[in-house]
Amino acid sequence: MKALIDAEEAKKLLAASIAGELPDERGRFGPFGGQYVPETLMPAFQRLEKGIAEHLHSGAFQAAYRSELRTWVGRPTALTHAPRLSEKWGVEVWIKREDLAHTGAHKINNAIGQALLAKQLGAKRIIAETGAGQHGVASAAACARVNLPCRVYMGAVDIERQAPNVDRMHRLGAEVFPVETGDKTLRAAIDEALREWVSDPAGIYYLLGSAVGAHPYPYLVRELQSVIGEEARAQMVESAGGLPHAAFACVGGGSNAIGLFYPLLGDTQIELIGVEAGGTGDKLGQNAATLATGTPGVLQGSYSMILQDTDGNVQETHSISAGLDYSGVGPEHAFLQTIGRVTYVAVNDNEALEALEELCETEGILTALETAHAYGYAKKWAQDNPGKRILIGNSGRGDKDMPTLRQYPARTKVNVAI
Amino acid sequence: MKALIDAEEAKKLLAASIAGELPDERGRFGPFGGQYVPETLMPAFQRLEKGIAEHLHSGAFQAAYRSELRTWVGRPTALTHAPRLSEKWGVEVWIKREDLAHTGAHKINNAIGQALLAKQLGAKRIIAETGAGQHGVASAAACARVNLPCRVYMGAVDIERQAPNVDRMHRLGAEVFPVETGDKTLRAAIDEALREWVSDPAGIYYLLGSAVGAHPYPYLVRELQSVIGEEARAQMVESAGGLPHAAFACVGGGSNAIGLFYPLLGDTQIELIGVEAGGTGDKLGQNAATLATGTPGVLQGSYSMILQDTDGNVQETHSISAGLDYSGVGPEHAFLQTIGRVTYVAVNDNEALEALEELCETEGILTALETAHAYGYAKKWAQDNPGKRILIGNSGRGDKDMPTLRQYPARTKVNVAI
Amino acid sequence: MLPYERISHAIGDSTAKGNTALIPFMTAGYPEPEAFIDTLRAVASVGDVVEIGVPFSDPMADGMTIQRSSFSAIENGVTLNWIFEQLEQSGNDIESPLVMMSYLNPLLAFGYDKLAKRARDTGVCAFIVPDLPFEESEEIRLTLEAHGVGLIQLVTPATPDNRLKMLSEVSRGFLYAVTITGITGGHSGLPNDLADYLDKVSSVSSLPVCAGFGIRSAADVINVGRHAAGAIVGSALVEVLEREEDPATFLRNLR
Amino acid sequence: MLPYERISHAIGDSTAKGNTALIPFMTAGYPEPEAFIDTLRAVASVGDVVEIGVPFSDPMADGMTIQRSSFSAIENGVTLNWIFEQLEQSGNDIESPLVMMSYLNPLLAFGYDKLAKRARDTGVCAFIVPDLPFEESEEIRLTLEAHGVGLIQLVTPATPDNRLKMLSEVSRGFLYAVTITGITGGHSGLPNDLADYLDKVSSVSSLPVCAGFGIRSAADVINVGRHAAGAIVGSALVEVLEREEDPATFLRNLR
Ligand SMILES: Cc1ncc(COP(=O)(O)O)c(C=O)c1O
Ligand SMILES: Cc1ncc(COP(=O)(O)O)c(C=O)c1O
Repeated sequence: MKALIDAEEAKKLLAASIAGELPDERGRFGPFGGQYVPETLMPAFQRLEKGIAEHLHSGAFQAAYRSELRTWVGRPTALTHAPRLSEKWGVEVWIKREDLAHTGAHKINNAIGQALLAKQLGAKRIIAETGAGQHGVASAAACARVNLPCRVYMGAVDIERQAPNVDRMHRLGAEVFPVETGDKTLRAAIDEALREWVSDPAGIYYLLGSAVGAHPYPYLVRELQSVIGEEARAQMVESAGGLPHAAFACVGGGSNAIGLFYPLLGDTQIELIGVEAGGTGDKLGQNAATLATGTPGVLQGSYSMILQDTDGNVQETHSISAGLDYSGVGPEHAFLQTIGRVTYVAVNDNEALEALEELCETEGILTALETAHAYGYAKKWAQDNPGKRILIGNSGRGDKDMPTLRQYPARTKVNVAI
Repeated sequence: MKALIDAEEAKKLLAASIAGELPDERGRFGPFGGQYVPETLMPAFQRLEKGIAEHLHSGAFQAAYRSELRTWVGRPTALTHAPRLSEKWGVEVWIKREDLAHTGAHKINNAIGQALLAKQLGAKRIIAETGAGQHGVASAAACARVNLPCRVYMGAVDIERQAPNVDRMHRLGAEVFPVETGDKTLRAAIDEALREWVSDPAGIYYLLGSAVGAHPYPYLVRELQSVIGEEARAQMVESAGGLPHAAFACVGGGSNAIGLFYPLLGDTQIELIGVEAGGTGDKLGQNAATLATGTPGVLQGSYSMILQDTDGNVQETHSISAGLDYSGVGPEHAFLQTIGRVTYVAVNDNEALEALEELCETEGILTALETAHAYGYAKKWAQDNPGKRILIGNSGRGDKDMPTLRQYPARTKVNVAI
Repeated sequence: MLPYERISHAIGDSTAKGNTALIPFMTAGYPEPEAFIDTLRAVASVGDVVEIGVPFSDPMADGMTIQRSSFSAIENGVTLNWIFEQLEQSGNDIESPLVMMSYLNPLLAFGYDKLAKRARDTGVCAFIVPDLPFEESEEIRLTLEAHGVGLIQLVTPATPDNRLKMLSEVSRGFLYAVTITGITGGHSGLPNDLADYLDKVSSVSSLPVCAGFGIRSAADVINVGRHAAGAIVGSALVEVLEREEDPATFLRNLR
Repeated sequence: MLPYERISHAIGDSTAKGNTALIPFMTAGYPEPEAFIDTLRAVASVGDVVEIGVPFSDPMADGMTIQRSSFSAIENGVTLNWIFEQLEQSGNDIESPLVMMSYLNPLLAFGYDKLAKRARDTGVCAFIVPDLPFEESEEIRLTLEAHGVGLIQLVTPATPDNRLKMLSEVSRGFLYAVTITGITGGHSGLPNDLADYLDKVSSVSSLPVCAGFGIRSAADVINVGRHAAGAIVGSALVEVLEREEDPATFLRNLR
């Protein structure tokens, strides 16, 4: 479990990664990943691994999955040129519009894929965890679509701050289970979902919402989210006339980021930048900047970077965005950081809020608070890289954030005398 | 202003309509339409007509408009097959997904088109009215995108029941002006917007949100919304293997319906059905079923069907859906009803609610309360037409309706023992 | 003399005496329906021509004051038919020619032919229809004129010259020169370039030109009177009625 | 004798006497850190082997009771290092072999080598790591075993037969047979097919088999004892500690 990798090793690992050889058969991305799960779940994990090997890349499954993406999710999502933002920032800004996907975020790509898989594997019901509620809504919708009952675990704190999504889950027929233990946010919700799973490993399919957890989830979620980067890459070539110099995505668990980055890994000239939640400050507990400030450890099934104290207890986090408010991160990101292919930085609450507002005002796109972090850093990057072309993964829309945003009155742009 | 038309005349008018000859140069669809506006606005209307003639179908404008539709709005929107709903209803159901358009409804097609036009015409600021808030949000977003200040007039009653959209308008930089006069819903908001326009006809562009009002609005909005039907027609042929036997759309002012129907008018074998808000009952004031139960008259600029008493005073309406809660309707619908090409029916509040829930549970799509009316009638139609293929215009998503829906608890579909 | 000719005559009589013709506007049956005819007599005792407002549910060209009076009158049961009935019952002895101001829809609902006859029979010499531009007016205009009842056209500062000329030719009774671009009931005073505008309108029109919108005081009437034949006083009078003050006194003080 | 062999010996001593070995579980330092060693002594006075729980922030395999005890202990400053310090200060005179139950991350943070040495020196003979399946265990297992400290494997009713066999061979001290598919602290009683399951596990394993999860009463212990060497009592004991009752009395009554 050493995390230090020399340059030679890093080069080899990057090549393996680009060649699609990672994770290895033990579920590892270099030193990161693995499968740290209770013995009770081992048969379920083995079933899942087998199911993935059998179905995920089969013609029939891919046909069904791609058809749902196209006809139900609404893919391909648009690639938007942002002329006014470009002018303000001095770089050429392109936006990959996952906010236009059904239910309002990239989460649906994964949810419908796993729901189809669950059906294939004969699951009787589905459980999911959710932070911002986007994965909960996506799971609820996907379960309705494939006709499986769905229960969503959600921290009590998140239920409060993402109320619109709670209502939507209910409407979509899901049961929302409030989690009152632990930090009452995403991490506690995952713990609780795992506990439920342990009680019926054969009947339940656990529809995990990010590229985290034990193998094969980080792999499965990456495969289902890579459609983002595949589309964006082709669209950039077609519409922008070439690949971007840099691509930005926010990183909570890391699913939208890996979805955008993975298909771009081989274009080694593209700078890839993951943006984490800097919260209110640098200290442990003030942010959710796992890669930027964390240390290696095992949390919820995989060896990755986590925010923990020296005793190995995982620490509570703070972010204005529920979807980034998580003490762990997907192991493939820890890997990509270690080998130096992706840079991870943090943007704080205020910078994210300002970015959200700037995008609203210049391009008429109300982005999610999670996503706003990516803009917050892209803006800084632009200052040092005038004239460059950049791609931003717009992971979701901000409608769900209204209860939070209401606390920060908008500065209206109506500035003519009326 | 006679509304009675004999069969021969109706045939001729339908042919003219299919040939794209309506409205005529006086802004008439047969007897309906026209331009009943205060003298103060006449120059503005003439400028608008001239602007439309010059730009709307010009290569440059169409290129800009189509590009925004594709890259910013996210068109084409998906066509979704609904297997579970199909099975329940006994017909083959296809859904045109305007809910996936940027800002969540078809309204954006019109808003961005008119915003581009306003920019072209040198407007200094934009005003708009809104009922459900969807047009307000769409206008706010479109104005941000083209960099024009925006003020949205919205009835106090609607501000209450569509709160999420009010917040979104604010975020997108628009000013929301609460209208406390009249019925405090959409009709009063239009009156108030017109009053504002009269005060500065040269500087203001009035971005009307439905296919209503004085000529050239019904024409302009139809042209901008026809993309719905054009796409749906091609997608049905490609994906469903043929045109539908019937197409359904909800009708408030009638913009999404005309957008879907207009490109299908010439396929005279397709039954076209517009669904109005039946509210809580048949009596004047209990519904917003203008075409189903109204009489001809002049309201807010055009001669069409309206809900009025025998003295010509326009009556308040009731609908659970703010976007259908309007006493008037676009003149082209009055026309299509009169010549018998489109049938207009009403679906009541409860039926709409049930339809919304059924769609959620079977297909994982949370539709707008407005849209739910179309499903409510399609379901009835299906009973008498087993085995047929139908197309439903899914005009928008239901996120905005959460405050209303919260009053009607969802029957959760989780029905396995857990 | 055709009914609508009575209007220009009455205005002419006033201007011949060196006065500015005064055309008060009152919402019918406001604030109390019972007082309608008494109020009308009081107003007509000063006004050279009286404009009677027919309440409508969507008064889109009116400001708060007239909106309020309109909604209130509707609630109190004031309808076009009721107004005619009241006029009929009054004995038709009011000297000043009457003009009805109504949005189109109540007239449409009433029926143009019946409208023209009842108007002619009750001393209503012309109509002002704020949401009916000339282009849409043919049917009602011809029907009214067949009974000698006129349709008064409005012009505004935004009206282009050729259109101004056209409208002045087709108007009946007088030509209504709206002083501002805006709705009724404005409080921001008359515009600075009012004189030029009214002079231009007057020079084009062979009919007397009466100015309206925003005229609230004797000073306004004097101001307008230098460049137009008459002054129309609407919201200011409705406010007087609302406060249950004496309309005749108010109007006399405007002279 | 290697430390982990002390465990099977202690269990063997008990079963040799016709008893069911009793393995109580207690969260370290709960409810009062000061009372840790005293509680441990009391528990060890009855238990043949004692399982000490290391508190962790994310006890994903545990029910409410152990979660609560774990969060509380963390708040009160209980850490792995503190536990070792307390054991060192106690004089290492507790006879019953100790087992530590910990999620992986605190062990990882502590360092495997240091962990193995401190464990060996404080009478901790083996570890139970609920989120560490055998496949991921090589590094820690080898390091612990180099110091004679064992890693106890768990099997569950869902474990396939070939895997059960594999795990029984690599476990040290005893084989932990989880009675249910579920988390700790269940109240729904032991499953009906428990006997068959435990018989199967026992028949496969050359190590003593101890059953845990959901064992709350003397009847449960008797029930389990017919088909396994020992019974692990966790949540029920933690509840006793929580209520500040005497753990030794509670445990004696289970015999
Ligand atoms: C819109 C949006 N973006 C990003 C995230 C973060 O998740 P991830 O890092 O897995 O993409 C979330 C999580 O809920 C989200 O809703
Ligand atoms: C989703 C949706 N559908 C339909 C309507 C009704 O408008 P129209 O009849 O113009 O399509 C609205 C109006 O706000 C709406 O928001």
